[in-house]
Amino acid sequence: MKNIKNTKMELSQETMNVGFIKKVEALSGSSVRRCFQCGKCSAGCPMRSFMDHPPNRIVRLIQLGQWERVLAGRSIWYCASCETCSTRCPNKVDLAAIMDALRKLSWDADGPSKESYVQLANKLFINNIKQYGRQYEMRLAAVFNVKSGQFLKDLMLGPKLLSKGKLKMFHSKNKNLAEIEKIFSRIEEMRKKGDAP
Amino acid sequence: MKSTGKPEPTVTIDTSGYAVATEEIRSEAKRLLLEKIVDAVVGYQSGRRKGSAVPVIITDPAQAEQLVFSPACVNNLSIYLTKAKKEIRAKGKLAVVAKGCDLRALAGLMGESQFKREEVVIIGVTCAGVHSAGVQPNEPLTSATIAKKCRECSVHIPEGADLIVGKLPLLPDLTPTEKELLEKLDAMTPGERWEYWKEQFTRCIRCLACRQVCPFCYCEQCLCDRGRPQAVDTSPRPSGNMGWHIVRAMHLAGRCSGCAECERVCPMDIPLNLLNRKMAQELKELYQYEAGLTPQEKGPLTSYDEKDDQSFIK
Amino acid sequence: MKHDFEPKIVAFVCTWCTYAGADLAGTSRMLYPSNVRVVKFPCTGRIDPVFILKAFQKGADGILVSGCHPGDCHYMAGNFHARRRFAVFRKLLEFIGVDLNRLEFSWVSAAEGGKWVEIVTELTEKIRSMGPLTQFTDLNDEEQWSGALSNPELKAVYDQV
Amino acid sequence: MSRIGVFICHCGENISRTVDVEQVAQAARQMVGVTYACDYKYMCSDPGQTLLKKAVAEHRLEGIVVAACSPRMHEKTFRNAAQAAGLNPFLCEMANIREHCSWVHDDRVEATAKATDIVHMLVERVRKNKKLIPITVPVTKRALIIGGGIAGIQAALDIADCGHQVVLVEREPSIGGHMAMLSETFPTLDCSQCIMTPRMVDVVNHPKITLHTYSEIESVDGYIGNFSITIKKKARSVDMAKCTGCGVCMEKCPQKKIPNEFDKNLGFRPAIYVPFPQAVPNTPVIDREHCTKFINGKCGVCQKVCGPGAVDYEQQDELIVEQVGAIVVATGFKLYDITEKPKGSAIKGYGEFGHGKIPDVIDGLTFERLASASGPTGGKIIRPSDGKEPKQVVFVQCVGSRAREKGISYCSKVCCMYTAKHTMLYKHKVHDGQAYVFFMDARTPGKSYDEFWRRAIEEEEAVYIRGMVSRVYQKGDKVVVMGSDIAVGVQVEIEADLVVLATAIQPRDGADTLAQKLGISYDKYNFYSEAHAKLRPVECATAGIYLAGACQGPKDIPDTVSQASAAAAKVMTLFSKDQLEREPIVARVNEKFCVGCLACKKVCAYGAVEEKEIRDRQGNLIRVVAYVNPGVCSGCGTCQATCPSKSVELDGYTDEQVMAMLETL
Amino acid sequence: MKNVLNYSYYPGCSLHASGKEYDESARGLFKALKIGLQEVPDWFCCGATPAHNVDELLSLALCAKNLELADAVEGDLAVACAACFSRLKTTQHKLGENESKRKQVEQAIDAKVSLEKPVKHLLEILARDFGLERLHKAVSKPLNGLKIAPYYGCLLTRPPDVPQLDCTEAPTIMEQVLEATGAETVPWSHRLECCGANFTLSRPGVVLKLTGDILASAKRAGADCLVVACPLCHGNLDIRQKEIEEATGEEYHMPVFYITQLLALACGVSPNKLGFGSMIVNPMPLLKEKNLI
Repeated sequence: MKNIKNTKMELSQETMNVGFIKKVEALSGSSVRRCFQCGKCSAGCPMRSFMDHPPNRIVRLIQLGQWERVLAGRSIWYCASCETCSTRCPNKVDLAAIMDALRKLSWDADGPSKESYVQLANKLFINNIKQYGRQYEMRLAAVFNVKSGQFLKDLMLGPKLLSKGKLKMFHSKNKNLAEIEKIFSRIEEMRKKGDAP
Repeated sequence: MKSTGKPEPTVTIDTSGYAVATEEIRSEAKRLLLEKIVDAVVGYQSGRRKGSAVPVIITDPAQAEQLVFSPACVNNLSIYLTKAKKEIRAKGKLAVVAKGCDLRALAGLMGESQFKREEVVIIGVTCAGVHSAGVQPNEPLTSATIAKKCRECSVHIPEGADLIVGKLPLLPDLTPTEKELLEKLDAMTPGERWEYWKEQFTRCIRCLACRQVCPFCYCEQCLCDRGRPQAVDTSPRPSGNMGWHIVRAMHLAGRCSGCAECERVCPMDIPLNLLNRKMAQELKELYQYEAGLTPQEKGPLTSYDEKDDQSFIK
Repeated sequence: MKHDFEPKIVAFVCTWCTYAGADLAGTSRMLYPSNVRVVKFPCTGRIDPVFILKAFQKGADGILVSGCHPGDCHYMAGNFHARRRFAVFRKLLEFIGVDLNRLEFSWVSAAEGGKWVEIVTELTEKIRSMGPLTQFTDLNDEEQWSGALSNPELKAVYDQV
Repeated sequence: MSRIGVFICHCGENISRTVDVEQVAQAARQMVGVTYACDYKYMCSDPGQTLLKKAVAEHRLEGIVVAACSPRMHEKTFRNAAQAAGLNPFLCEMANIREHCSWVHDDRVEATAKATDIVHMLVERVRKNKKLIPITVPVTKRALIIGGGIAGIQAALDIADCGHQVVLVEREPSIGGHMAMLSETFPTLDCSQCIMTPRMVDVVNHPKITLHTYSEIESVDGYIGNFSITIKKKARSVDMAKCTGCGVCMEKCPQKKIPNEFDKNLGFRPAIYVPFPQAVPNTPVIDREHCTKFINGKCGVCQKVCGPGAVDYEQQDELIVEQVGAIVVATGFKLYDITEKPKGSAIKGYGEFGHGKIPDVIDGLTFERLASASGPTGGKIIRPSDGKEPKQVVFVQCVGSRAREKGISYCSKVCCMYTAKHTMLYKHKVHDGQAYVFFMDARTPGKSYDEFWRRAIEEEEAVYIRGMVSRVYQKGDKVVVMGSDIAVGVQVEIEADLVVLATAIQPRDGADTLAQKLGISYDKYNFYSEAHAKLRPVECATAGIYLAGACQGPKDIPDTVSQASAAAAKVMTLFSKDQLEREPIVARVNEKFCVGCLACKKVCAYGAVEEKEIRDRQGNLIRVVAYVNPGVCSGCGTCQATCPSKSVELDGYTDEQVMAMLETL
Repeated sequence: MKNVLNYSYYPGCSLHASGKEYDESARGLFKALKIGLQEVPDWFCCGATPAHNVDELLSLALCAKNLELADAVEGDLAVACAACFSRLKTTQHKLGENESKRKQVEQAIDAKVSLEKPVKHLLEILARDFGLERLHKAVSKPLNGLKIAPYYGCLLTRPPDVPQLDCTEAPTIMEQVLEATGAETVPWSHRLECCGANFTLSRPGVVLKLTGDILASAKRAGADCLVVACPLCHGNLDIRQKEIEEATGEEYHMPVFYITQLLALACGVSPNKLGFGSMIVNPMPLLKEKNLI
């Protein structure tokens, strides 16, 4: 992906993707146009220093329909969903929800994001639910390390936690796991039919 | 006086242009009177003593031949144009002979509504200098006989006159004695300066010749003559003298054109022009103002700028 | 009296700002030395340098001139004119040989009771430490020139003039 | 004056706690001129005042010093009491021994000594006090309004409705000003002409209003209550009395291709014309500069077709004189012109916006005419170059404004709002168009203003881009706008069909000349200066002259109308009395001694000093002296301090009074 | 004696693993206070942050499913984990106000969405339903002398109209509950800052920075220990404390308690049953110093 962060924006009705704006607004249930760029979201964001675009700029880029710039950045993957921005926004722009929407859009597009660790973790987490019904941290961590190629990550933490009884080596599936599987499949079905975003 | 203490070698100043000036003044005065452009001409004529010159007002074209210009033409004739000299103004439209320094006074007086430019024809004279006070009128003009003000003159050519007569010779470099004295005084402590001025003013006999000769002291009634209330003690005693000279200097600040007539006429040789020069220097420094260089609507003390220095105000 | 020397201080003030500021110091019960005598004017623009001269001659040891801050003049520009007038006058006094520490200028607004107290207190203390001003009052007693110059250098200057 | 009474107040204990009031009274009795002195617990109380009045009568007092609180507190009280006792109130003075003494000192001996000194100073002062009589000035109850825009119209109608005569002078052939040019107004989007034209008709129909259009102020004499105004009525070439406004002349005029200034040159008008159809008065003028008859004498069609015979080629400019008591200046504004650098101005100009040479770069007022239903396009938004409907319109705010080096340092105040309005009007008319706005801040302080601006963005989908435009240039039939979005931090480029510049608001040309005629002050931009930014915002420092509208500073319509009504209220206050009464603390010239140097005139901020000619019995001019108009003088005394001979004196603060006080030191 | 109050109980995944001491102490405390807790059978993972991060519909469906399961058990739904609490409340909130989303969810879970059952965090039950006064009376071993920094984190209070547990920006519910036991709470700056939450897996560096700031703030305020009500916060502050110390060079040794651990201790539950041994930062020295064990 070309780094488009600093390139010139050529604005026109063609280059401003209004559909993208509408999609974000529908998914998040929050207005984007209401934002007047006061910067309060960025001021309080605990993750600001890890982001390339500060949260307010994310909204600004959506306002201008610049979907590529938004999704190309790593900011959306560094949002911790702490809700500080949404809580304090003077215009009730629900930026946390907008971030969810953006991640969903990126996920669907098999995102141009560079932040694959976060995406990987999320995928594994959801897979766990699908496979077992509940979360098993040991498995999550182990698979994550294998998949992300960080075999030695948190190497010292595991045995300690195990000894404290905090990680279970073995786990069982929910008895009613089938119901979860159905939920997954129904959602998939709905999406295929276009009934759900 | 020279700061080094070494006496200045005497230099003679070329005054050949003065004769040219005299001729040109005569013919111009004659023309102005003949053509009835003016009703009277204020100029100089020879005095009784050889080489001396005194002011004269002529109304007849025939009198034009009396007019002269020489190093003895020390008087500042602008004084005849102030409203205080009603009898002269009453003669009608005037022409006046003016050296550069006199022209500065004329410009100041115009700014103070004493006359309008169109009411007066100014015959400007290029001037290499005039005699110092006390010099015999027929003596040649030299570095020894020249007036102090002329040593530091910056207006040899009276720019802005209706006609400029005479011819400026090559001028020798002369020591700016007043400037050097000012520097010396400025370097003293306030106490020392007070002693200096106290001794000077104490000599004052309050003859008020300085006031009489000053083109800007044209008030109908001087503040310092007033009895109710008495601003300044009118008797010639040290206290009143000090008051008079302070008030005089303050009233001339921003107006005085530096003709130094006050100092010339002082029978007690009080260096009055030092005060005037000092004030002019301060006004130039504070407000970039120099009196009389061009006629100005407002003087430095009748105008202001919002950004004026106020570092002295708490 | 608490001190050996209590200076006489005259304050020429405008009625709209400094006089009101001094009133505020009063209503706020701030304390300051009692040496100052206030002469009220409508505006600093009305204050004539002659008054300062007169006050010195009448025995004032220190003088304060105070009015509205620039831009706050009740009469729009009176203080601007005063500012120039006194900028020049103090230069003249300095040249004549008056110690300018004895002549103070300030802007004190109607809201600056504290500043008034500060300025009056500081000026009083300063003048107190300087001692009485006798230059002008001594002249009152002098009748004529003694003919002698105390300082040889002064004499040299004098002779040359 | 030698019979002075001194009354020392205890103020409860406020004074007597620190000041030995009896001792002060005792000392006062020894003072020269003091006939009577006493102390009392509350001088300001009824018994206190009674005591004062009785003492005046009993001791035949000729002057009073009340030593009590600050004169700012009770001077009026005691002067009233003195008056009631038969004394001239100005012979009563207060010695402030509370705020300036008892409250600020704690040493009783020192405080008592100081209080005695203060009383002594005031006794000496009162000895020199003179009786002063309040000044009265007759008032002509007739107002002049300069400028027939919404400000002038509002002020005129308010004053006239109050029953006073009004003279309204307008420079253009019709009243209406800028508001008549506008399409719709923020924040309600009501049609400007719909609300303006009825007001214009009200003016022309009002029995109390005399309307002079196509007229200018020639000269102004006099002072508050008594102005004499010379008005130049420019030759209209049409007799207003005969003209019926039928319009045949305009139809028949063969010269029809004159750019119409009212339509910002987007349309054309004939040489005989009214600026716009709803003009008031509806009488045409002949533009002599473009009229063939006046150029080479070879036409005269209008005169031939005019039924009533109203066309008069011989008409001359006419000078008329009106007497008025008050003036409202409402000369309005002009828009900053980017076409060229104004001569002698520090403005560096906007070459980067094409200096007005790109046809599709227009100013806000031109856009108003395009959007106006009665405008040259009938309200259709088109671009001037080819008449096509623009699909991308870029608005640029702060052109000239807030640019201290390139333009003008102030904010023009209305551009944010009208640009928001423009984006909405555009969206309403061009549904598939997109408006972009480059801006630095949105300044929307006003009722329903911010909401309006947000609506433009949130509902009308205008794209606001925070950041300024660096340059615009023509590229084919597009205008490329190079800007920046500082929130994103990248450059923005838009290929626009039309660019609208929100150019700064400036005072009208000639505002300075008019100010000089009126004797009012103006700032470095030529906006007229109010007497006090907060407390006297509609008054000029020159008494009797008031300000309304954008001539005082950029203003929107609601503010303009408010200020116009406020100015009208000030005029009506002045007209509420037959005589204007003023405190007699004013300067007076001693004509005997005045030599007419006019330094006093130079320093007077109020223009109260005039030149006065003194003539002998034959009428010969003897000399010119200064004269202080007591109706105008505000009593600051700067003139007296400036006068070298003290030939001008401020009553109530004479040198004699001040010197007397200093003598007590 | 009959229980005064009865609740259905949704512990959430963590309480069965890394946060097991939270579960143990909560059960112990409720038992001591005679409040009934009946675990919802066969509950599923709520989806936590990862689910809503990338698939809101899935997230909502999972929670709706859990709410449906909870309906089978009597009593308001008690939730211990702040994340589960937040997800369940968010689901109720969103589905309550957004008709189309509700329909999608109903289609996904093939059942009607039930939004009636109140979802309550344990804190809410203790402070409101049970009451501070009763809690105070139930204290047998006051926590006098213990200076606590109560840490709310993100999800207990945010966003404003969802959890409605307490004031969003200045909550006091933890302080109130803790002070009922005689403990002292310190005012401190980072009560509501984010700990980095689920980045603990993918980007632990982020977590170290954020939790480092939190620990520093608590230390500055003079706290002896932190108290949390969320297993994720606990994990980041307790489990990673050693790493934080290594990364920042600051020594903290600050035990991080679940709020139920301390409340149970105060209410006389045996320390052995409160999982103090499972904590990575050993709390024993502190508890001994304060004479609490």
